[in-house]
Formats: sequence, C-alpha cells, structure tokens
Amino acid sequence: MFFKQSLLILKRDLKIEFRNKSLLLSMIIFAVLFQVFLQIVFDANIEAIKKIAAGVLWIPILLSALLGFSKYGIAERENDALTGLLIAPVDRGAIFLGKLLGNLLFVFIVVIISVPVFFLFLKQPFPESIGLLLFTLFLGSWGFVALGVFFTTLAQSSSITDLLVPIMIFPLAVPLFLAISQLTEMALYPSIVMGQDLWVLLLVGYNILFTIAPLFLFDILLEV
Amino acid sequence: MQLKNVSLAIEDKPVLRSINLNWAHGEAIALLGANGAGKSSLLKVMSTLLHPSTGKTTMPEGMSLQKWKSKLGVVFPETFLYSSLTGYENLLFYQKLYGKTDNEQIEQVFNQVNLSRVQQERVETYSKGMKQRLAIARAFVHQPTHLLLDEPFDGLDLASKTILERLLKEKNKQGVGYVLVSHDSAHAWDLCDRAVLLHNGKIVLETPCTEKTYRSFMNQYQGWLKEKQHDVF
Amino acid sequence: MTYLFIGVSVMWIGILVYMGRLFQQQKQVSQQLDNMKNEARQ
Amino acid sequence: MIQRFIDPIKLILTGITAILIGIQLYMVFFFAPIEKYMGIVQKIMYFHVPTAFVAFAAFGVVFGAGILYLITKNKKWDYLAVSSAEIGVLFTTFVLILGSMWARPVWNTWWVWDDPRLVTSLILWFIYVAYLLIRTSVKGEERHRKFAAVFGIIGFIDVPLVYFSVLWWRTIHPKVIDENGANMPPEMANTLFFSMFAFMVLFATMLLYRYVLESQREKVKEIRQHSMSERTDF
Repeated sequence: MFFKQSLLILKRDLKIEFRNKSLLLSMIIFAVLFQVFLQIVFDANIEAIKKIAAGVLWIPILLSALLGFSKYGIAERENDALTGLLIAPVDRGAIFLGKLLGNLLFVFIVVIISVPVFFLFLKQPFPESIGLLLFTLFLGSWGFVALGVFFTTLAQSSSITDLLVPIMIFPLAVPLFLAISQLTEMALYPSIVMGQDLWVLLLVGYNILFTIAPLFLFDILLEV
Repeated sequence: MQLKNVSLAIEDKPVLRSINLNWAHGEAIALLGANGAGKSSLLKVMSTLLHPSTGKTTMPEGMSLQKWKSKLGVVFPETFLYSSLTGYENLLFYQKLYGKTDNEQIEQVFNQVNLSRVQQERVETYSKGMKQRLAIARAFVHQPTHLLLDEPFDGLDLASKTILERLLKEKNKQGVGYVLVSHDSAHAWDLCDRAVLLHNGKIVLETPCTEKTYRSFMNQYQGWLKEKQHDVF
Repeated sequence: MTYLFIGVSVMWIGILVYMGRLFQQQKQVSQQLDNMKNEARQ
Repeated sequence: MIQRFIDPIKLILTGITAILIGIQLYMVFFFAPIEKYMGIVQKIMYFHVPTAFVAFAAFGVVFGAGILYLITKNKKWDYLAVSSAEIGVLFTTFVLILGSMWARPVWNTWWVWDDPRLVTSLILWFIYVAYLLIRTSVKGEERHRKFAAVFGIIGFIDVPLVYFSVLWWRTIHPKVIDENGANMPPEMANTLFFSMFAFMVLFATMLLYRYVLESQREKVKEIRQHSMSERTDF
C-alpha cells in the first residue's frame, strides 16, 4: 500500500513534468552550460583541472538539482493540491518517497548527460575505477536529493520562502560533499587510495539517515 | 462525528471557542455565519487537517483516522486540481489515492456534473465554473459517506447550481451526510436538516431547518450581521 | 599582545552591546505589558 | 506569577556572573604564567576554549529544547530554543574571531582548513545562522516552530558527521601543526577550568535575560491579538 501510494504520486508528478518538459530541459541545459562555463573559467588546463576535477564534475549536478527542488512539484501548490493529498488517507512518508524518486530520476538524467560531457571536454582517458565513480554518482545524488526534498517540502508547507532552502541544506550537506569529492577524486585518479572504506561508510550512513528519518518524520511534521 | 469542547488558535489567535457539535450519520448540517466566523476552520478540524488546540474530536463508531479520511469527501475554496492534467486524469489520480479503481464510477460522476464531453481536456482550458464542478466531482469520486462542503455553489451558474442541489439531495437519500458552509442561508435551509450559526468562533444558535424556524433565525442572523458591520466601521 | 587585546575586547564589546540591546528591548516590552495591564484594569 | 521571582534571580545571577568574570580576568592576566613559546598571545586560550564550550552548550540546549517542544508542544521550549540559538551564534562568532587572533601570530595564518574543530565551528555557525533566518521569516505559527525545531535537531546531529568527515578529509594530507600541546602547568589548567565555569554562568545569565524577553514579547503579541478578537465578541 505504502509503495503503491508512492508510485502513484511519482507517476502523477512525472506525467505533469514530462507534459511541460521545461524543468527537465532547463536542468540539463543548466548543468551542461555550467560545466562549459567552469572549463572556460579555469582555462581548461588539464594539469590545473586535475586538482579541481571532482568539483567541476559535481557542482553543475548539485546546482541543477537545487534548481529542481523548488520547481519540481510546483503543480502541487497551484490549486493547493498538497492539502488534497493531506486530506486523503495517504501515508505522508509515501508522499516523501514519491517526491524523492521523482527528483532523483531527474537528477539521474542530468548525471547521465552531464558526466559524459565532463569527460568529453577534459579529453580524459576513461576513469580507471568506473565502478567507484558510478557508485559515488548514485549515492551522492541520492543523499543530496533526499536532503533537498525533505527540506523543500517542509519549507513549502510551513510558508518558509524557497530562498532559505539552499542556506539550510548546504551546511548540512558538508559531510556529503567531502565524501563525494574524495571518492570522485579516488575514482578519477586512482593513485591516491587512502581511507576509501571510511568515505564509503560515511556516504552510505548519510544516505540512510536522510532517507529513513524523513519517512518517519513526515507524518509528524506535516500535520498541524 | 463528535466534537467536544473544541477550541482552536491559529498563530495564537483564537479561531474556534469551545465548539460542541454532534454530526450523526447521514445528517445534513448547514454551517452559517459571517466572514471570519470560523466556518472554514471548523471544516478543517473536521477533516483532521487542523488539530484542535484543546478539546477532542471523536470519529464515528471507533473508526481509525485513516478510515475516517477515506470516508470523507471535501470541497474547499481551492480546487486541489492539477491544471496540466486532464479532467479524467485528475479524477483517476484522486480515486487511486483513496485506494479505489472504478472506471464506471468516474464516468458516472462526470455525467452527474455534466462534464463528460471535456473529460479528456486539460484542466487549464476549463472555465472557472467547470473547474468548480470538477472539484465537486473530485470530492465524489471515491464514494464518500461524509461530505464537507465549503461554499460549493461559488462560481456555479444557475443550471449547475440546480444540478448540484439535486445531487446533494439524492446523495442524502442514500445516507450520505454533509456539512454545508454557505453564506446563502435560504439556500442552505432547503438542503439541510439542521442549521448551526457561528459567530466569532462560537456556536450561537442551533435549530432544525423548518419553515417555522427560518423567520426567527433570519431575524437573529441579521442582528449578528449588523453588529458585525457596526464593529467594522 | 595586540592580538590578545583585539580578540578579547571584540568579544567583550560584543557581549556588552548584545546585552545592552536586550535591556532596551526588555524595557520596551515591559512597558507594553504594563500599559496593557492598565488598560485591562480600566 | 513567575515574573516576580525571576527578577531577583536575574539580579543575583548577574551579580555572581560579574564577580566570577572579575576573578577570571584577574586569574588570566595575573595568576596564570606566560607561556614559554607562544608568549602572552597564548592567554587567548582562556577565552577561546570557554566560548567554544558555551557555543556548543547553547546548541545542545537548542537540540534538547527542540525535542522537548516536539514532544510537549509547549511554546516555552521553543522560546528557550530561539534564545539559546541566538546566544550560540554570538559565541560561535567569538570563537571564530578569537581563534583567528590566536592563529595569526602562532600559526602565521588567519585560517586553516586542517583543524576539524575550526571547520566544524564555521559550519555550525552557518547552520544556526540559517536557523535564526528561519525564525525571522514568519513568526508564531505552530508549523513554523515545528520546522525550526526539526532543523535545530538535525543541525546538531550533523555536527559529529561534519567533525569526523573533516578529520578524515584532513588526515589524508599532511598536518600543519600537531595538536598535542595539552601538558600545561597547574596554574594554567586551573585558570582554564575556572574560565570555563565563569563563562558557563555567564551563558546561563544571558540565556535567562533573553528567555524572559522572548516569552514576554510573545505574551504581548498574544494579549494584543486576544483583545483584538475580544472586541467583536459579546
């Protein structure tokens, strides 16, 4: 029942978003554009970029995810449809999960397009530990999106402006950023392999914390 | 449903004060009062959207919260519709949300609100009255046994009003109870068994809806309204 | 020495300014409360 | 009713705080010896460490009060949380300034990213500035208070995560300075402990003042709104 409800919400959101298309397209274009912008700013010097490669890879993805948080599910606010959801006999955790999956799908699409662009422009040889890179991309986006969806949904239902959302989530995401930047560095330049397990542990732990806690907290937090 | 001594404060401002109300199964109640009297807030409490600051709400016959919610149909001033989805998709979504899939029921509701022809068009192309009718259809689509209606006649033309009236009377015969918020008291009188007048968050008058009681009710009602105006100016 | 002096004085000035502001606001609020009580009595 | 008792408590606490801070200043500048290598600058430690403790305690109070608010829905806990967060941000600011003042002559730099405590303090500062920003945007609504409570709680839980991630991040690279300099003469240790105690009392006093202000402010608002709706009552 719980998953059925999440899927229902997910399907509805995707139908709306794909019908309008504007959000996904702008997220993708933003990510690629920002990628190009960073390369120009840092002068595309391969030696120099090696040091900041993880940042160049991640920053466009994270910022375009941020773009998505406030705009995804905007249909919900239009006719106060969120209230319609809250009145229905739906587990609020299911609402969170549905929104999380939808946002995540969008961010994954951005990743799929933005990461190859990264390799294309940098003329990088293929990363050596592709497995680690994919793992990091997957869990890194997951953690960030979970955190973002949690706070955006709460902020929207508490009449807090969207403006505050980045200010709230970036400090909380510091452990996540450190983990993904370190792991990405290791994946791209496998010469430095120190404390990899530790970072994987941190990343997994962070994901579990910010996925499971909202599932239970949402029911308490969305009631008034 | 039973409300016992319910009070509600929003942002420390008292909105409802010790409300006692008994909503029997299948009973139609008219909730009347001036703007800001607390009618909408009372509906929100009954829909469990707001929790009373003090006092208690009891669901009928030991229903669980989820059960109560699934039996409830709601028309609020906001339509809760998704404008980039079609009318049909909207109803389908809300029906599934209540754990049901019954295409015939959707067809039937579309017929009842006279929107069958446009059900495959997006809601954003609808006129205001059509949206309101679709919102009413949305409230009926999971076959609720209790309805909370906040000014459902708003934005409807005369023909649609008659349709909705007929629909409500028909449902009431089938045992569906409703709470109707309206500022048109004569209209509400026709549709309900009992009238409840709210003023400043308090129930000031409760009376069965008969022709005899109407006149005396109207006198008092206008009295309250005058006092209200006097206060404002 | 300079660093010690600057650091410590910045801290104490900060605390004193903060407390000063608190006092001022407290005075205002107390006054408002008193006024309200008087009004209620009348 | 409580108000009548709080005033004497306020006075007594203020007096005690003044005396303690006086003793603390005396001990720092006249009792504690001057450190051999760093010289007189080392005395910043007697302010830096206690302020850090106060800041951390303040955020601990935000955390605890947030939980209690969510459980009891009693607004008093929320007042306590806001008050404490404000003082916590103030003291974290001091921690950062004092730390820089100490680092400049000793490490020859204003800021290093190598010390997890430094970075954690900075992140902590950001988290609770965000908390205060949430508080100022809209006031008084229950859902809003709840949201702030949750953010305060999660922010505090995040602290150890930040600390350890920065620690691991930095241990991979060479360290600028070794942190094991804790072997100090008893005069120094005594001064440090006394300073911590004095600052904790200072914190308690400030919190009391701030809390009373917050609850009275809310009371004014309550009465005002109440009387506004009473006017149309009968």
